[in-house]
Amino acid sequence: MAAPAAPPNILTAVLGKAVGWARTRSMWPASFGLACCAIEMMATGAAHNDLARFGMEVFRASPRQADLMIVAGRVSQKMAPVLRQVYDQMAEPKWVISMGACASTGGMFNNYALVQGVDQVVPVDVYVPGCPPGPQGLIHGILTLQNRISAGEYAIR
Amino acid sequence: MSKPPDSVTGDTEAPPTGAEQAPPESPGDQGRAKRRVVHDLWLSGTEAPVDTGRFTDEGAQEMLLEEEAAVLAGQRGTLVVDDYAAGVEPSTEQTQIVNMGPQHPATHGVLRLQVELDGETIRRVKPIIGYLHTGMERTGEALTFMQGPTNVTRMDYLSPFHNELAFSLAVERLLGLEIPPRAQAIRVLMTELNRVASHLLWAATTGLDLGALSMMIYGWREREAVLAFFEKTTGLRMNHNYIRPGGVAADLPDGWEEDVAAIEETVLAGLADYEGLLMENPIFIERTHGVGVITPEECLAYGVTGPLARASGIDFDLRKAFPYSGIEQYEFDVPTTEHGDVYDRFIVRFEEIRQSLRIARQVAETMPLGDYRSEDRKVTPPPRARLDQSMEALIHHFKIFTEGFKVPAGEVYEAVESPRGELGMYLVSSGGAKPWRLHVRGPSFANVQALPVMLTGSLIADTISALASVDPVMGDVDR
Amino acid sequence: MTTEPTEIRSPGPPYDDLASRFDSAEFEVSHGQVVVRVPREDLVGFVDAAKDAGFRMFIDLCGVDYLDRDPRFEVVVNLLSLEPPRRIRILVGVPGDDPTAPSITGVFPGADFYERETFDLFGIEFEGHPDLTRILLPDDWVGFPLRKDAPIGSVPVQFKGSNKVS
Amino acid sequence: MLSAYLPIALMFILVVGFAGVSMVLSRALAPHNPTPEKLDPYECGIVPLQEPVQRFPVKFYLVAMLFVVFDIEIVFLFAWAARFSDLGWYGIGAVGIFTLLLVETLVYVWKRGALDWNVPQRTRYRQVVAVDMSKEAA
Repeated sequence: MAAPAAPPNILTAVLGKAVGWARTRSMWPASFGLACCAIEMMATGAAHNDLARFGMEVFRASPRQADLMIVAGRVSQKMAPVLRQVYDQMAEPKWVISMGACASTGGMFNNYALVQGVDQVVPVDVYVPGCPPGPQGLIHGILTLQNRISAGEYAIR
Repeated sequence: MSKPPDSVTGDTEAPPTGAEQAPPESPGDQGRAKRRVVHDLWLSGTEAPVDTGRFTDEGAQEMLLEEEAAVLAGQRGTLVVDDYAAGVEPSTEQTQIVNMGPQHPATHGVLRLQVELDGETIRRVKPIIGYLHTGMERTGEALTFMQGPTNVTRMDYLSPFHNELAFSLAVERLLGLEIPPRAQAIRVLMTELNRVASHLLWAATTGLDLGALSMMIYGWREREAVLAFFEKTTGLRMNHNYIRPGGVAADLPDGWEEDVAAIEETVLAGLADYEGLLMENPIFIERTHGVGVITPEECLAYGVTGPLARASGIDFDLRKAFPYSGIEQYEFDVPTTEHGDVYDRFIVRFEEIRQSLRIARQVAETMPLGDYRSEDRKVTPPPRARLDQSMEALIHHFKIFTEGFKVPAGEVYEAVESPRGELGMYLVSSGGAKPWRLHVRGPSFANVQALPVMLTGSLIADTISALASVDPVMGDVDR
Repeated sequence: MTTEPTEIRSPGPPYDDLASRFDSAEFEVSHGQVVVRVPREDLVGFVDAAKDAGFRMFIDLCGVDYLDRDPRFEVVVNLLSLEPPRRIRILVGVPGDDPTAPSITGVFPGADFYERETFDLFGIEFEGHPDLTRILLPDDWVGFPLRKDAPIGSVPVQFKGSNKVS
Repeated sequence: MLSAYLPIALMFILVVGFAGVSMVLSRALAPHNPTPEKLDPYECGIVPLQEPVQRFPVKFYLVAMLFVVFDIEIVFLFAWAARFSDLGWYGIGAVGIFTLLLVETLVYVWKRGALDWNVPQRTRYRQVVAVDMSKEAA
């Protein structure tokens, strides 16, 4: 992981805030649409309730150019290593939103096939509840993440 | 080609896949050990607990450089000999095997296509699926019949109503339950509007794949109108759990006729825009004519149904052949075209949107009055108000929601025409409150299997449009 | 619209013709649908005859585990004839100790994925299948999850008394 | 005479300056953490097992060369376009001969078939159209 941030001091406080602010203004999500939540993620990206207001309307397919991974849908045992590989190939600073009940806790499918909670594979920053969470729910999750980043909580990434 | 699984561990020894075989412990063994362990949580910001990234190799399921003739024919899609299968002559160039893998913008979900490329042209294709396998058929056996629709509706997440309808029809046929006409009409209305919403999403994402970005914005704009009506009626935009064995969960909200009329007006206006935008556009025509062709014989052999089969000239629609839920009283026609390429699939699906809207209008005009679920209180819970008046209603309510209603033993196969083809439910009941076996025949499962037929010999750009025109929904494929 | 050759060879509806040619097949009607129970050896022959008799579209093939019934497993094949629209469901008993069945990919190439899925989830091997490997589960998976004696594999949930899921 | 070159020099400094500053700033501020997974080629999430093939079919190099030929042609046209009005007919004559030569190479290349990516799949469609797709052909 990135080197731990220096303790906040008067000299870099403003720079830290500026960096935190800059990082949230245009976070490009890596399109990791898996199941039903992916449909709601696309609906959030489309015209009606628009992600372009936060500078996030372009879903980068390749992890190299993505800052935020929205795990939208149920993660099966076969998909977990792929998810981990894509997460590893993303450049720091990177964040993860676990969208929906299936991604956060395995949801209603407590059986052999699903990874019960994607936080066993990647570190999750914001969990969005719902099955599937509506576009408003996802946008609320994104805003929560942005506020915490610009407040400097995740600056160490 | 792959050695049969040895009887004790049932583990198929992965044949050498071009990479040097790891000494005694193949990645598969480590993978199994690592996967079954429930790892502790990885708190954000801390050191990574374990390295699971290395085990994406699927051993025997992957494509090999040299394959036997039978497997090669399957991957080249030349199994069905009909009069216009163009033979793909083996090239002398050095080819490479590339992954259009699980995380890919154009595979409409987590479908992994292994393609052997000769420059830009595709020599053979092997679809690898299972990346969204949720064990739903196993979960179906653990839930009662009452809870079944919640599990089933998450399979084909673009047409949840069709899943629920197929499940409910199968259970009702086993029960021999009569459904009041109003419930049947509501079911037809909801499934046809669901077909419109699913085709709109398909048009949006396929347009996006072909480069028509505005198509994505338009498609979703109309779809939101339909989803608003679904949310108003069922309470949810998706995964509604609205069509249940015995009828529907709630009656239509008042003023629903105006909503359906408004939907029809916006969607028809939108449809005129799409056809103006796409159908005469020379670039679009060049990108879709003669791409992803599948012939009627291949549709029959591979079990490809729905708009794909109708675009190849097979005039077959389950709503006409095996009418269900009272759909035979509405007239609509079944669009078919001849050439079976991507352009024809656009024609067929746009026409199907018009026909579904036509059915919705007829349902709105002739909606019968009466109860929206069957009177048999063994299956459908009594109205809430009755609970504190009659002891019997309380007992029925209690029994239905605790152990669920019992379905007589037997097996039945019930199919509905989903936007992607024939969605069938094979339900075996052992007389208990939970299904003994629930097999779902997903239309996309057969359509994805026919991909080698459509993609072999075409360019990569054609693959994107052909794959988008098949409209595979991975929840339907992997279940 | 796929019309067949004009003269339909079987006099009566295709079922009687099939019944006459395969005396080992027992026909029954369950819930208004024609179901045929065929011994394992005649499966490929019967499917071929059904294809000639008009059931030209392959629809579905799946496995069922009846656990304590004598032929423990069952392979269910679903065929469809387009014109006149008719279905037929073929049931094949497969004993538990020798879970193998003949593969019908020779007659219908569409059965390839379905047979791999049935092998993957039930462990029923199909002889003659070109590439019988797992399809839905990771390749190094041990065990066949849809068998009745396989655990559902659920993770115990934190709150008390919740892990009664079998 | 020297002052004529001042705007170009200023422009050059600005360009190099902007590029340099953005390179240095991103190098200094952004976290730099090359893990082995990041250095692997990205294959849609699959861990690559074998090295990707380096040799590409000759068609790709052919297209590259054709591009270079016609691109240089445009570069030469720039010089003529800058002084278009002064050169008058003499200029048009010279450029005309030059362009005619290149059009001749374009026709030659087109006839030899270097431009079409012979796609067998499309022949299948022509057969479909040629065969009278009436009902009994299905």
